[in-house]
Amino acid sequence: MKLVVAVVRPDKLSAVLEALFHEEVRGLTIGRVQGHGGETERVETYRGTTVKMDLSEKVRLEIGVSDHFVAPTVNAILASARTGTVGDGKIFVLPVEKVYRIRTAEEDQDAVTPVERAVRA
Amino acid sequence: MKLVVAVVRPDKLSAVLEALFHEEVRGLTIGRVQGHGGETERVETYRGTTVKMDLSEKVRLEIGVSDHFVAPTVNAILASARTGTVGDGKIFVLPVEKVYRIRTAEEDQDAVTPVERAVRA
Amino acid sequence: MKLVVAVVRPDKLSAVLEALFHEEVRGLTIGRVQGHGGETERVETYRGTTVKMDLSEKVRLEIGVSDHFVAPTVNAILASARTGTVGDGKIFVLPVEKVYRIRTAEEDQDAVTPVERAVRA
Amino acid sequence: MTMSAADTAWMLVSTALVLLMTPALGFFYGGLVRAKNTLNTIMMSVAALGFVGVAWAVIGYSLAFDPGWPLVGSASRAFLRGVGLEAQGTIPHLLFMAYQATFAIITAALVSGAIVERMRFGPYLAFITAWSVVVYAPIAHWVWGGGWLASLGALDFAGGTVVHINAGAAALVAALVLGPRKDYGRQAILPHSVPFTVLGAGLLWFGWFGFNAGSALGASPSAALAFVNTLLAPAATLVVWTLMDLRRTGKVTAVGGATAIVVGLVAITPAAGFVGPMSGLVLGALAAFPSYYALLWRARTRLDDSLDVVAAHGLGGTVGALLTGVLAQKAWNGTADGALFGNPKQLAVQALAVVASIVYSAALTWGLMKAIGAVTALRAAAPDEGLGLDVSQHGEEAYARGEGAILIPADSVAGPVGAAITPVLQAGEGRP
Amino acid sequence: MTMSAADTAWMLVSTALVLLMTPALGFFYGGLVRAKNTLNTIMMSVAALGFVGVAWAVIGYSLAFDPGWPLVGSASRAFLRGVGLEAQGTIPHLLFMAYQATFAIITAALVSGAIVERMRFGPYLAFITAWSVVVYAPIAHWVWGGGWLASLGALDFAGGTVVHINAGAAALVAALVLGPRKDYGRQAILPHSVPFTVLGAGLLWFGWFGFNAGSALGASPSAALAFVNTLLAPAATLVVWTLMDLRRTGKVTAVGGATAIVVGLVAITPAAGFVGPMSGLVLGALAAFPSYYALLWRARTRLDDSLDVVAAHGLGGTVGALLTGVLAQKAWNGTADGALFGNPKQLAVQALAVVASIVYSAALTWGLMKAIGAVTALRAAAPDEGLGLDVSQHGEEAYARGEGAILIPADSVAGPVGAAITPVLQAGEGRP
Amino acid sequence: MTMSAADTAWMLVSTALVLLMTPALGFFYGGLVRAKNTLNTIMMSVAALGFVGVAWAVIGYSLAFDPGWPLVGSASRAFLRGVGLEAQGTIPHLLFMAYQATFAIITAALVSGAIVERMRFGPYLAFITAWSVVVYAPIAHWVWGGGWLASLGALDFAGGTVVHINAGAAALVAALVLGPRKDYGRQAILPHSVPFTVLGAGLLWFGWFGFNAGSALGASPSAALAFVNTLLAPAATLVVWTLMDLRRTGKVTAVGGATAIVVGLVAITPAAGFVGPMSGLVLGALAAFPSYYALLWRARTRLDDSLDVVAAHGLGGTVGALLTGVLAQKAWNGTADGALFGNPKQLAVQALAVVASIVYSAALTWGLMKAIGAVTALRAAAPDEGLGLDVSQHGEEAYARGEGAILIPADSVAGPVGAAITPVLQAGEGRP
Ligand SMILES: Nc1ncnc2c1ncn2[C@@H]1O[C@H](COP(=O)(O)OP(=O)(O)O)[C@@H](O)[C@H]1O
Ligand SMILES: Nc1ncnc2c1ncn2[C@@H]1O[C@H](COP(=O)(O)OP(=O)(O)O)[C@@H](O)[C@H]1O
Ligand SMILES: Nc1ncnc2c1ncn2[C@@H]1O[C@H](COP(=O)(O)OP(=O)(O)O)[C@@H](O)[C@H]1O
Repeated sequence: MKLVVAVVRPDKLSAVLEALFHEEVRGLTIGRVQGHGGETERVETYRGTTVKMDLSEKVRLEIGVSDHFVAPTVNAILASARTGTVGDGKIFVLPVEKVYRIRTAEEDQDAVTPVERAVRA
Repeated sequence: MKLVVAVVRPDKLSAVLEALFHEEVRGLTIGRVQGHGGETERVETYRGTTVKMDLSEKVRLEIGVSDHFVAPTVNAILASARTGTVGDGKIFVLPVEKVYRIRTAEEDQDAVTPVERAVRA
Repeated sequence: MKLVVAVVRPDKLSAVLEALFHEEVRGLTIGRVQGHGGETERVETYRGTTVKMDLSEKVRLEIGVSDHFVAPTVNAILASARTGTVGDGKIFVLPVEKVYRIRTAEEDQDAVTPVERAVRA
Repeated sequence: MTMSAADTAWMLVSTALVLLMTPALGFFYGGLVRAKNTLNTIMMSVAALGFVGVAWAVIGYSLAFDPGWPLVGSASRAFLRGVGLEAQGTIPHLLFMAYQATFAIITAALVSGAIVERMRFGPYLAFITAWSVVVYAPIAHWVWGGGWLASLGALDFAGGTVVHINAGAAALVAALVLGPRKDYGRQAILPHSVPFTVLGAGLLWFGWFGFNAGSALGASPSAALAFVNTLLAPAATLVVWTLMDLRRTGKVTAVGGATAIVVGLVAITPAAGFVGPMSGLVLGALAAFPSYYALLWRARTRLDDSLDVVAAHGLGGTVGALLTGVLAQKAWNGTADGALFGNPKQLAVQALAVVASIVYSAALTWGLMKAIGAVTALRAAAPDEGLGLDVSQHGEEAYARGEGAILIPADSVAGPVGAAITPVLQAGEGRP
Repeated sequence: MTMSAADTAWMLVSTALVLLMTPALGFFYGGLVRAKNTLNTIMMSVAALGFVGVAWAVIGYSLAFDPGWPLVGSASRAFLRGVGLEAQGTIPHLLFMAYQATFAIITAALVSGAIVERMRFGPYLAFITAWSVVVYAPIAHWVWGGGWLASLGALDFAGGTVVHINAGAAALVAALVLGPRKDYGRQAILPHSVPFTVLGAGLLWFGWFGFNAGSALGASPSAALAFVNTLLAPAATLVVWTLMDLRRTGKVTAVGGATAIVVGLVAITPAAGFVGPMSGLVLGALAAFPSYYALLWRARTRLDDSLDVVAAHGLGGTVGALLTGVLAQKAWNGTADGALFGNPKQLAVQALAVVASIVYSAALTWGLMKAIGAVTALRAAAPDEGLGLDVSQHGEEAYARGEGAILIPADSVAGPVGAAITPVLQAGEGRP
Repeated sequence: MTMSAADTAWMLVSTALVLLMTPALGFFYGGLVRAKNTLNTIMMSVAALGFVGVAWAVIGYSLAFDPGWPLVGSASRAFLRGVGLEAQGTIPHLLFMAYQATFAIITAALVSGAIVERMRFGPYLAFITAWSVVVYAPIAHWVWGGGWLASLGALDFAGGTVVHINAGAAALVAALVLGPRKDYGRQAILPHSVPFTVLGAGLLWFGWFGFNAGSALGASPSAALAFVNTLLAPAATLVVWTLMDLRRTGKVTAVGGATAIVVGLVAITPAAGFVGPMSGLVLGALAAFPSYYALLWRARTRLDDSLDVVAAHGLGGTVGALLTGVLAQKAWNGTADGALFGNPKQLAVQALAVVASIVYSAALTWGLMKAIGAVTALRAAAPDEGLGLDVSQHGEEAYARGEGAILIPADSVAGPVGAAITPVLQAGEGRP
């Protein structure tokens, strides 16, 4: 099991989600973050106060996947999140020791296999 | 040392926190995230624009624990966050190489041991 | 490759960023989180409802670094985020298996090396 | 009487001011709920502007203000038959009708505070529309339309009984019939935007000058008196409330301040044109106490009158109505003295008006809720309540961010018009 | 005529009310865009208060209200020459000028709804300033300044053609010339703060009483009639819209409710003082249908009239202008009957006024946009559009949090004043 | 003079408008601070409605408007003794008192802009209450209550010296005594909600029509003149400010726009009924310059006049007061000419009024702050300041989300009432 953590542009999120769903990635968690990298900084002015904004809005995806799913997941993100200009983001692949599905207490592999439509509430 | 990362329903957060505090878990960090899993999607309409909302509000917990604390922590979450309907969330256990407490620069084990009430500011 | 995850006080963020930039850490991602530790809780009252607020605002930094960069990164955070009173936060160092730069699909070491100013859009 | 342009000017303004109070109430209430129920709560007020407004023109006004019988008017002015530009008092009759419409609207909207975060929107619309006709209009008739309370000499300058006690009683019953929110008492339910609540309170105060001083129905000294009391009474309530907060917890809450303003305004409403300014100040100060403690007490019960309509409006209105019977002064109002000025009978009449309004309002509200509940479910299903009524009842979020929102492509534009216009539109797409 | 203090009082209030509509519109619009374009959208309205306001005093008023010729006034009242405190009708001439100024301001601001989230701010300022002079002022002259439409007997009580149809036509053209937002139709673009939109709608309704009832230019029964219609028509639109929402999706949207209010207000605008209250109610109800379906249809096209100025104002105004020609009733207005009351010619005149306004407004707006576009880019660069116009055009964020914001230290205070005062300031720094 | 219903109508409205300015100011200020201090900042304005309102009725009005002596009124009208419904000018005396009350309230609230994000709330309440009595009331007496500046012929139509210069001087001193925020100059402190600031500016402009045109105390041509100037001057300031922004940074800030509106309004306040409309336009345009540069300069100093009360109100008011002495025109005001129209002495009188107000206000504010500071700490403790004053002073968050909020169970309802009612409530809990 691995945890794929990706930081992408907010306006690429829809494309990334679509690409992931296409690859049968069915579970993921996202959060709004701000990133600093090679992006040009912005200057803002509020009355007499001038500030440099070093951080840009990004979205962070966290996707728990079985080992053989890592490559398709990473590739889907690489393909769909790229614009080619600085600031496209990064992907980190982290090792995972254990995964649980809270609803069923299933572990590992089973925990990330999508549920059957039939059992849904 | 392990990092337990759990994604749970926002309305279960209070219950989870209580369960964790009961297990003597004293330090944790949470963040608001949005998740995609087997949940039914919502449709929203804004004037002529109709959209499908694929993401549901979740809360992400991040808890650094010593190895022998992993099981109680996971079990506390499993027990308190479950509703039994799709969307209850996942728990990931990640290996950690090093932990520091910023206030004291203590490392590892010491870094996650709760402070004495006496020393507090 | 390692992922350094740090939880710090929001009002220390500027100092931390400065310290990191000083250490030539050029890429990082931050998110707003809420933490529970040894901090004193706050009581709030809304009409007849009185609540205990167990969580304090924190900022979470996530910094992907090459192995030899771990120590300077951690030290920079330790030095700049400390106030000495309870609630300063924690640092976790996680192992990373793989890193990709989305823009170029570069991997690992290369993926976290800052870009040349020249290629920027 | 002949028409007065000056009175007309003031009543045009007053009517607009009272109309503004309903969206203002939407914000006052909307700030106090959780983010996921913001729009539902605001729309509960806004919808009254439509549904109650139309019902008033169709039948409510006639039931309230046609002479009719002591208990209710008649249908003879339904659809505004015979309501034209002729003078009613010193202003056009239609304008008088519109002014009264804004009272019916806000009274219905007030009730919504007791049932937020859980009632289905369709039944709610049915409820307030019917309520404005069968509960509000008759009580308005009793007091202002020449009904039995008017004959008894009950004093209600701008709606202590008709508006606030009435709304409070209905709120109590509606909350009991509907039952508490599923999280109520189990989880902390916090106001998601206190600034909206304060904004609402500010706009309410502003609008309330139309409500109270407009109730003089002209730009008269009586209007000025009502105006001044509407300034001084809530100021006094705010001061007392603040000091009580400071004493109890050491912290002056903004939600409390906004609430104090409303309580002071509610309390002075029946008295506004009947008591002198120093009495108004005292009345406002006194009104703080019962509501302050009622709010604290209510939160410990299982009565989920979610936004405290009973404590603020029901109780505030009652205190105001009774103190009107104590502090009224013929020297100021030319009409009647209160108990303090030698006329204890007035207090008894006031008490009767309070009781009658409560009983009638509570009974009919109960009947209405039960009747609608017999036809369709009043409450949102539990998962819908959990998800929030904004999404489940309105298909919207108050503060959408668009992340993860996937556009559902509409079928391509059908028909000859669509076909004809599409190329034009696409041609225009290029940069200038 | 002689001056009337009562009429002056009402017109002072009305002017203030209409002025408030422009920031209100800023919030109505601002809530509908994404957070990153909030300030830009609000400032598009607010800037009109400055630029159009000044242009109106300098030349617009003269072009619109000086007798001049049938097509346009003259420059003889430029810089308000000869506009003083003498009576114009029953109010001071200057006050009349100010009242009309607020109309020019909001009409220009209305157009902005079609071009949000992509137009550069500098060219926008140039556009609305020029537009108010070359488009708005002449059309106002035609209808209200003694121009050719006035001579033909076209009825426009408060600006159905002059304000709403005019703004709608200009919006259509401006959106076509500018082209759609780059994400339009590709990504979901959701309102970031529906409460702001509802707040805007509430304040717009409030202000609209000044707009419509103020157009009687005095505290007269005609003002009362216009007022009542301004209450009843949008109430009816809101009811019908709500029921259509319920029928179509089962969900009553708040954005829809806010839109319905505006559509009802727009539609009653030309008719307000000309039709009876029941006609007003019917007019409001009917006006819901075309706009409701036009909104649905528009979103499927490539026409990025982003905030639906055409559907709400263009179409709503057209429906109102035509129905004025149907429902006008001499018995109520003392001026003219509509088709339903035996005068079909009125409908033809109304149609002519509609068409003329559309053609003139569309043509000149096209010319203006092209002219400005020839000098400088109208649109923000694509990356700026992506970043959001708040940061790129205004150098600000609507909701800044300050995280990661690094203060740029200004050069130390130069010069003798700075040197002299700095020690004083530093001395004061200690705790009290 | 006899009572006039039309004047009464206008003054009722004006008083309501000025009252609205205080919550509006709360939003203007509240948007400019960090989220964690939102409620504290808003409540600083709202509290003035209570505390200063009551103090005004109790003693302030008497000190300001009782004839008394040249330097101050007397206590003979304390507790509104003898202030009734008799005519004062052409309106009821009580209404005049209420109108003036709203001025006292907002002036005190204005000062708060200099001391936000750090002052304890209790001492703040004491400060503004006392300040309104010992600083505001006497200066109001000098200029409007028949005091020494009135005798000298100082012109201040609606409060350039009494309100704005006075508030600016007090703000300067209060900021110096209190010292800067601990983060000031070290960290970026950004406005958390610019839309609230713009909303505040919009509502302020709206209310300011009551402030300036109401100061004519009747629906007269003089009110119309003041009204028109209140429209044109800020429009001109906004245009000039926008162009300066464009020239300096290429970006037109919304915070700047909102500030420009306030500066223009402040500057025209003393002049509103004394200068012609074109002079008003010029005055507004000129007023942009000093305040624009003062804002830039102030931010580089250690003077933490956090929301720039000095630059906007102090300086804007000074410019307005002096230009009144230049541009006043007897042909428009029937009272006095300014320097430009042959009466240079007027400018000298204006300068004297400015200096006297500054000196008196600064001195007494210093004394008051020091006196309160001697009794209790003026500033919040450093950790409280870090946590934010909303939580530390008010025990609330502006935008609570409820995550991690744990309900503190109140003791079960005590006493027979609780015991009796609880079963009923629980019975009602079932679904309908
Ligand atoms: N070392 C890192 N650790 C964590 N996040 C990073 C790191 N480097 C970049 N990021 C994230 O990726 C985003 C884009 O990075 P950047 O280096 O500017 O772009 P690119 O990868 O195109 O060169 C940043 O805004 C930040 O959120
Ligand atoms: N593979 C995954 N990686 C990361 N987060 C996941 C993953 N699968 C599910 N989640 C998170 O868990 C939530 C619930 O998951 P879901 O599969 O719908 O429920 P259940 O576990 O009850 O079957 C999702 O909304 C998402 O936030
Ligand atoms: N075991 C943990 N896992 C994750 N986050 C933690 C943990 N312990 C503390 N934190 C984070 O660090 C913050 C400060 O921790 P705390 O223990 O109060 O301070 P200190 O480290 O100064 O003793 C908390 O608010 C929380 O966000």
